[in-house]
Amino acid sequence: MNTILSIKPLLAVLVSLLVIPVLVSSSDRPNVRESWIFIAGTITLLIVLSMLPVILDGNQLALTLFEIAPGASIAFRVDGLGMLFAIVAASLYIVTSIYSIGYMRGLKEHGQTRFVSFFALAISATIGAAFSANLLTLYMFYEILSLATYPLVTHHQDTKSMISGRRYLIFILGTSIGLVLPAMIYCYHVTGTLEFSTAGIFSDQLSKPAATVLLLMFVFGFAKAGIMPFHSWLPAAMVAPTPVSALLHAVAVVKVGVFSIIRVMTGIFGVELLSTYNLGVVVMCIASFTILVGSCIALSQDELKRRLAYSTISQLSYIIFGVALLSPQGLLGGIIHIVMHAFGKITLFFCAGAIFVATGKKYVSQMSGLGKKMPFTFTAFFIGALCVIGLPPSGGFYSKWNLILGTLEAEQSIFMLVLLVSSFLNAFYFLPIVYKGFFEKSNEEDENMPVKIREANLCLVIPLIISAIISIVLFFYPTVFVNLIKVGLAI
Amino acid sequence: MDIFVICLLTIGLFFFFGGAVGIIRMPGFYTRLHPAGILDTMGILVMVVALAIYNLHQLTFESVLLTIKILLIVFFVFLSSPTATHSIVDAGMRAGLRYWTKKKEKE
Amino acid sequence: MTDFFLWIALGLCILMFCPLYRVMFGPTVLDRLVGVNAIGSKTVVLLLLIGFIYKRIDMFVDIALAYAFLNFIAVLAASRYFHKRKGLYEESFLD
Amino acid sequence: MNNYPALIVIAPLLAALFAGLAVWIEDRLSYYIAILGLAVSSFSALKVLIQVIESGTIQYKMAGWDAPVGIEYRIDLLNAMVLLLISGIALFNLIASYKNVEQEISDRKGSFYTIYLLFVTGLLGVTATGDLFNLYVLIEITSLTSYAMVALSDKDRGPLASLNYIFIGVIGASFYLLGVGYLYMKTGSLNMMDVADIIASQHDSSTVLVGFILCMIGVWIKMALFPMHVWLPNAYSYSPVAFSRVVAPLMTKVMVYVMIRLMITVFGFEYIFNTLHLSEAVVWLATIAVLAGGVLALAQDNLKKILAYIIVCEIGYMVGGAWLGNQSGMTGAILHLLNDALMTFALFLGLGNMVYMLGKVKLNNLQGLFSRMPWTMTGFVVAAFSIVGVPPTCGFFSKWYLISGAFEAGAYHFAAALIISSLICAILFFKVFEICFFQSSPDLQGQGHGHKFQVMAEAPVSMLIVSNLVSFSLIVVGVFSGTIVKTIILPFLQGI
Amino acid sequence: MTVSTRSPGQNSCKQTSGYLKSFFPFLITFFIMFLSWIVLSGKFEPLLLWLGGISSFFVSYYFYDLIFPDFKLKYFTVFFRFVRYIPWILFEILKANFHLLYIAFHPRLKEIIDPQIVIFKTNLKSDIAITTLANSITLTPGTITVSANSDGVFKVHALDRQTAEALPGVMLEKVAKIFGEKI
Amino acid sequence: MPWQIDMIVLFFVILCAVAAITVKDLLSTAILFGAYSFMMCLLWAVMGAVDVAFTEASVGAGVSTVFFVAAVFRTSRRTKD
Amino acid sequence: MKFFGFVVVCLVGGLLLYGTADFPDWGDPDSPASTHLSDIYIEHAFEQTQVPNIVTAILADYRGFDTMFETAVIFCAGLACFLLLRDFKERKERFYRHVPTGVILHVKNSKKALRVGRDFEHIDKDWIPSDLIIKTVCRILIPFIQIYALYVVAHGDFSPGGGFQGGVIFGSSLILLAISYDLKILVRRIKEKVLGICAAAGVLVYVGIAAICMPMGKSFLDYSALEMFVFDPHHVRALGMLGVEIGVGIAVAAVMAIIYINIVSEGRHDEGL
Amino acid sequence: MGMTDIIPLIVAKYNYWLFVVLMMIGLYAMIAKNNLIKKLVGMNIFQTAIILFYVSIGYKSGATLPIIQNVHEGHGHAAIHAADYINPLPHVLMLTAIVVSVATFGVAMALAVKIYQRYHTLEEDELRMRLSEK
Repeated sequence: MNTILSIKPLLAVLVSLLVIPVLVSSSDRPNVRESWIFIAGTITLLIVLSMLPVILDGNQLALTLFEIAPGASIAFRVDGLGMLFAIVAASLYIVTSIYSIGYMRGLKEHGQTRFVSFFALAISATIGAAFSANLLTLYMFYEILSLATYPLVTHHQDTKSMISGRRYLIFILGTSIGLVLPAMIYCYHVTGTLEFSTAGIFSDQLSKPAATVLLLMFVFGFAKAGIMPFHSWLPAAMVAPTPVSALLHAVAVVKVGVFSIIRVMTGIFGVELLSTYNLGVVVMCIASFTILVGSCIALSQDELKRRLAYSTISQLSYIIFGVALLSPQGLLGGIIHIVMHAFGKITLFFCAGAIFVATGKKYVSQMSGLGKKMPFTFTAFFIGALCVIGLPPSGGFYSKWNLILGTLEAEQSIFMLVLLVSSFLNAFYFLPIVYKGFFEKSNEEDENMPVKIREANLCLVIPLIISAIISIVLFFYPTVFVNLIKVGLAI
Repeated sequence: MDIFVICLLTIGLFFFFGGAVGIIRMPGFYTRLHPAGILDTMGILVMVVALAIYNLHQLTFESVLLTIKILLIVFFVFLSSPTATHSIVDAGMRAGLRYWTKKKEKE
Repeated sequence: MTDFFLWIALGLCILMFCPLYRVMFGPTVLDRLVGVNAIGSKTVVLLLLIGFIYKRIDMFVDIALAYAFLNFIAVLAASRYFHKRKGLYEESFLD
Repeated sequence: MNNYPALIVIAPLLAALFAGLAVWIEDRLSYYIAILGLAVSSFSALKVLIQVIESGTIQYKMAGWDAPVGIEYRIDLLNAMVLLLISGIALFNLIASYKNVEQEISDRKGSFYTIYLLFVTGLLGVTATGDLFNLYVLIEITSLTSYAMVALSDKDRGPLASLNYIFIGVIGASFYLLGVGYLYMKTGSLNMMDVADIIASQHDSSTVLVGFILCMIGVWIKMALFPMHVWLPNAYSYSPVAFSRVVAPLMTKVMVYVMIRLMITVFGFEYIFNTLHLSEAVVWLATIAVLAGGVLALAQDNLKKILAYIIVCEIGYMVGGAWLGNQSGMTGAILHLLNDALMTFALFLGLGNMVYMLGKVKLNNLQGLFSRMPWTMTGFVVAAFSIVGVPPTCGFFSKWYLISGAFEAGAYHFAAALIISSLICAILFFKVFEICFFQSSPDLQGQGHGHKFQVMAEAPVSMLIVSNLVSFSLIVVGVFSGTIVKTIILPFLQGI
Repeated sequence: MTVSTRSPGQNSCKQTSGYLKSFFPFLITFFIMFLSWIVLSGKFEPLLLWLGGISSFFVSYYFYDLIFPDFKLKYFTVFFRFVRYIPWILFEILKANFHLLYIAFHPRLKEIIDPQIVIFKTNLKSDIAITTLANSITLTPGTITVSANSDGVFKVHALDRQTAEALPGVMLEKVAKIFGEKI
Repeated sequence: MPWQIDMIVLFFVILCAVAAITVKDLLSTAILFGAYSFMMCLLWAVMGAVDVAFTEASVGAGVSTVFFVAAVFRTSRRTKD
Repeated sequence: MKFFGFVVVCLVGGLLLYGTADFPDWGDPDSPASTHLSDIYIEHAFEQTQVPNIVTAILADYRGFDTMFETAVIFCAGLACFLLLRDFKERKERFYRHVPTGVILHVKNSKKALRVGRDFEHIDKDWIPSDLIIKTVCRILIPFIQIYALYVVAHGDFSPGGGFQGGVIFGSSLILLAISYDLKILVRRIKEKVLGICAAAGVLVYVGIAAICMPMGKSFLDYSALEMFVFDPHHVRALGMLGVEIGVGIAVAAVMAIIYINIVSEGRHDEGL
Repeated sequence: MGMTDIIPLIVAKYNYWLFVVLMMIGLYAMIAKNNLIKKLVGMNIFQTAIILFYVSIGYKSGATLPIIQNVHEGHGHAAIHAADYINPLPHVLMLTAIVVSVATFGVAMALAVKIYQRYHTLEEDELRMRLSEK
């Protein structure tokens, strides 16, 4: 495995950062502004993709920017995992930006320039997190992401969004400063380094209780992953405009949380150490709890976006669950679930947004009969739901399959039950919506529907179709990602 | 010479003593001013003159000048002390401080 | 002779207690002023005496001289106060 | 002869005097004189810093006398850095505050600039000097000027705050002086190095101990460590903004510098940490200071006061860091000294812009500020994040060193306090931001949808440029903090 | 009640017009100042003498009108007569001092004193004469000048009847003679 | 140098200080403060610090008291303690 | 507060007393303080600076840097008083006195000022005729005080005193003028502008003398660099000190007057004690 | 221990003890007094106590003033013995300290006048009352 010095990771981060001034300066010409976003997204994706072959060859790209203290620097390193995550983020960024053009214009939202600027900043931070070479850099981008999404979450600037924003900050900033920061500095204090390495950075300086506490601090500290006691920001943050919810809650924010946990578990602690101390089970218990409880709560939600949010909470824990299995198959399943869930869930969110733009309806109970009027949307919704539930022919099946294999491999068959039960629950809360949309008759159709309901505009529909298609494609061609994971974790 | 100085100093001290006692014993503000203002001035005069004379022990030009300088103090004190006394009395009068008289004491 | 000066100085110091008593216990502000004035005049002499005790009278004359001036200024300022502000017993100051 | 070290201090002093003359001749001239003086000073400071980095400590003998006899300037890496910091901040603030001064103290601008320069002179002198007593005199210059400045704003209760400041400030300075006296008693010298040499053999003397404690108490009072902080919030929040912008970042920081200087150069770590065993108590004190500062800040409703209490909190950081007794802690303290000065400066620059436009900065005056003054708020937000400790800004990195120092020393309570205070700061600033972001300003609410029609009313360009420049420098300093540590702080700490 | 209205500031305005009128007081002040300087200094190094000269010049240039607001040649004679007056007054003071000492140490102090205020009018006109008399009265123990104004009205606080009755007495005559004024 | 004088004067100084802060009238405080300065000046002279004594004489006895009186003139004499 | 004060006082007092336990005896000639630096100064000061008053030598030369800032402190105090109190607003109420008759006019809220001349004078609110005796005596005393003050300034090298003391005495002579006559007389005689300029210029003299040494190739304040300006190179340091003391004197005198005037008139410069 | 033994013991330290007493008087006044001007006086006492302390350090028994005698009789500086003269350094320092204290005092007085102009009182509790009224 070679490490190649390259400036590309930095460029990938900087592109969407540098586009912000341009966006701000062209704030009174929306079309110019949006084309810039599109260009930036494309360039980012191209840069990311250009690194792909090198990575697949088993190399790494690295760039150290600033050394803060010996062993702690701001540095980029692109490996398989980071690449995987970056590809997901960058590609979905383009999709989402198209979608958000349609959404924002469709609803005539205010402050669009601010919105797109912070959006770009969030993406930049996400890619930065993906390419971080060490925990310090990761933490930095994690924090930037938290702060950059705050104005997005509270975009409406009303009391409701203020309260949600408050909750968002308390959970995200509180845990990251209160738990991750001390844990990280403690790691640094013990080992003198924060570089991710597959073997972990601890040799034998850590006793089991200390390791347990540290690991829990990290797992709960990266609250963006929505592990159960620190999940409640996620439903609250649903006040945000849907593109935000889509990107944030399917891709950027939550996945950064999960990604960080994966990084810590695989790069800081190392699989060896975790399995020696048998810490995987601890994490797995937590994750299972979240999976089940999250799904159950999702069942009871009537507002579509909230239901999706709780679904996200439980789905995220799949990933952590997979990683915590500490077996190759489990790791593969967990990490690939990042991709699969990203595409599936973003489709669902897009659909929810499209429905809202087209009909103004937010609640599941109001959605009877909409399927006929918005066939594309509901088809995509169906595909997304399949993907999340984990049924073929969608990508979700691949990851769940691997997870189940992983439980067997790790000889943790009890936890297989968790997966199965939760999949049933998933099906219970998604499929009724599809059923309602397509087969139930709308009861208020005749009376008070002044505007005729039809498909939302193209800017909204195209992205959701694309993402739905991709989630199916991934079922057939997951190889790239699988290879990336294998390269990244050397399994 | 020394004895003369000693005598003068003692006298001066005696004046000061008188002033001090007067300040304590006199009834009323205005009467107090008399010993304070005047006996002290006299004390200064006598003592400073004594010291000036003592300074003439070595009779050089410099010590003569120095003696004059010491006597300058007397000059200034004689100029300023009565003025200060007067100013204090005036202040008392303007401030409306009643002065002590025998009659008042009897009442 | 130095011893004699010392005794005289000590005597003056002790004498200073009387005006100091006036300064401290009043009863009126002007009484205090009188006391300060008296202390000032004693101090001038004391300074000269100390000068002789140190055998460096040329240095102490300056101080004594300055003292004589400045004491005057301070007393004048304080008494000028009453030229402009009436009421010796302004508030509850009788102690 | 290399006269730059003297020039750092003398240039502002000369400028102050010329400005003082200009008051009576042509009032407007004084501003330009002030700019010139500070520019020369900053330039010299830069030059000296480069020299020190290249060739080590510079000694400058005042009046040509050798060290213990005369007064010497001893500029090592720490000094040089702080000097540059002070002169730079003073210069930038001067540039930014032309309009503020014009607005707040229009009828006596010249005198203001004169006092301002004297204040800066004092700070620079305190930093540069190698003599204990000279330090006292210079502290008094800074104090006296700040007393005058604090009382200057007529609108608020400046004079009262100032008088209280005088009382406490005098106690502080006097304690310091007394401590120096105790040391002088045992050493007979006033030069720091000389005193240090002599003290080395007198570690068991109770006089030295009391001298040390007195010096420390004096400096703590002057820097507003928690129980002695009572003067600071009022003093800083009632002073005219052009001045509070420079006094808030610099005054306390310079006192922290003095404390570090005394600890390192005069008494030595050996004495403080191995002979005395006071460090634990002081770290606890610092912990309390950090927490109390944060909690008190939460209770305020005036932005100026909030910032003032945050300073109290930050003081705890530095004191605690310096007293942890290890290299990381000390590095953190020194780095935080630099960072905190910049952060506070950036915050107060933003504040100055707000004051210029709004007049009052009570929290409920700030409604709709994000849309009204976006550029000001950009700078302000960056500075706030730096205080909170968000990574690429410099506040994070010094906190990093402090916390790892705390871990190293086993002072977990201090680390916890640091983290809690970060959280408190986050709450605090987001409280402010929420008001600025969610509420639209009352004078525009009548026009319908509030925020949608809000007009931008931004501060003058000169102020904006400075405030955003400084905020940007927070990030730059942050990412280069490794370099700073490596080239300045570590060599300095290893040199002793 | 009318009071002296002259103030030195106004005088200087008036006097600058007459060059000679301001020059003489200046010159004499200069000499007095320089003499004082020499007495004070006691050193005859050229540098110090130069400094003395400059200082004296400075003081006398700016403040000559304080000592001599209206300069008359008569002052020379006044000066000599004044010098002769000094021993007499000193003796008087000494004499009266013993009286005061007697009072101060008297065991029944309150019985022998009888403070009272005496008001009398003189015909003294010039400030300096009035001041001299007032100060002489004050210096003579037992009596303190409470106020004196430019009309020559004196208000004197006397410690006992004896001293009160002696006022104004010989002193007034002497002072009047010095300054060449009518009694 | 005679410590007796020093001691007596020091004693007076302390008396003056106590009186100055306890007396219930600010003008009296000013005057006592002046007396305090006189004593201090004497004390310096006794200890041979002529320069300090000179400074204290000119500052303490002169301008300081005058400033004090001026300030009292412009404010009030009233004090509760 | 009283109890708190008492506790603090006890604590601090106890601490200080604890520190005194290790002190050398009072007046001990062998204490470190009296031997280390002090010996160097005493033995070499005269030889090096030609100034017999060691205190002055240290004050203005060895530790002249301190003294420079001390002067700056004074300047700062003057400036602070000016800055805090100076009030340029004209008073609305005015009092005039008709000189020949002594009638006092009280003019309320007047825009145009009465012409002050031979007949009318502008007086204070609580005006009293200035006392004849005090006035006369002070009139005579003031020039003497001033020459004495200047003497003190010039003889800082040989006797106690120096710039600061002389300046204070000079300043108090000005104050005496204001007290014995009227504040207006002082303000009229010595304009505020002059005082302000003097205060700054005095310090500037000091700093200037010190700074000139730098271009002459020596370090700051090193008077020996001034050799080419003086006629007596042997005494160059003494002369340098003299120059410096004069600067201090000017500044201090001006500042004292400024502070007094501002305090006593609340910054209006019209009426005072 | 007889009287003769106690006296030197007292003489050796009393100056230092009394300076502490003086200083504490000043400190107490600053903390506990209600009137601002009283506090100022306390402040000044406090500062003077420190000056007393320094001057006491400088004192050297059996020595004379730090002004060299007989300078004009040739350059007799070979005869200068350090033990003959009082330590001049504390005096220098204290000159500066006095100047600083008078400067502070002046400014404080100006402030007091300013406060009185606005609130018409100098009592701290009354001031606090006035402030809370607003």
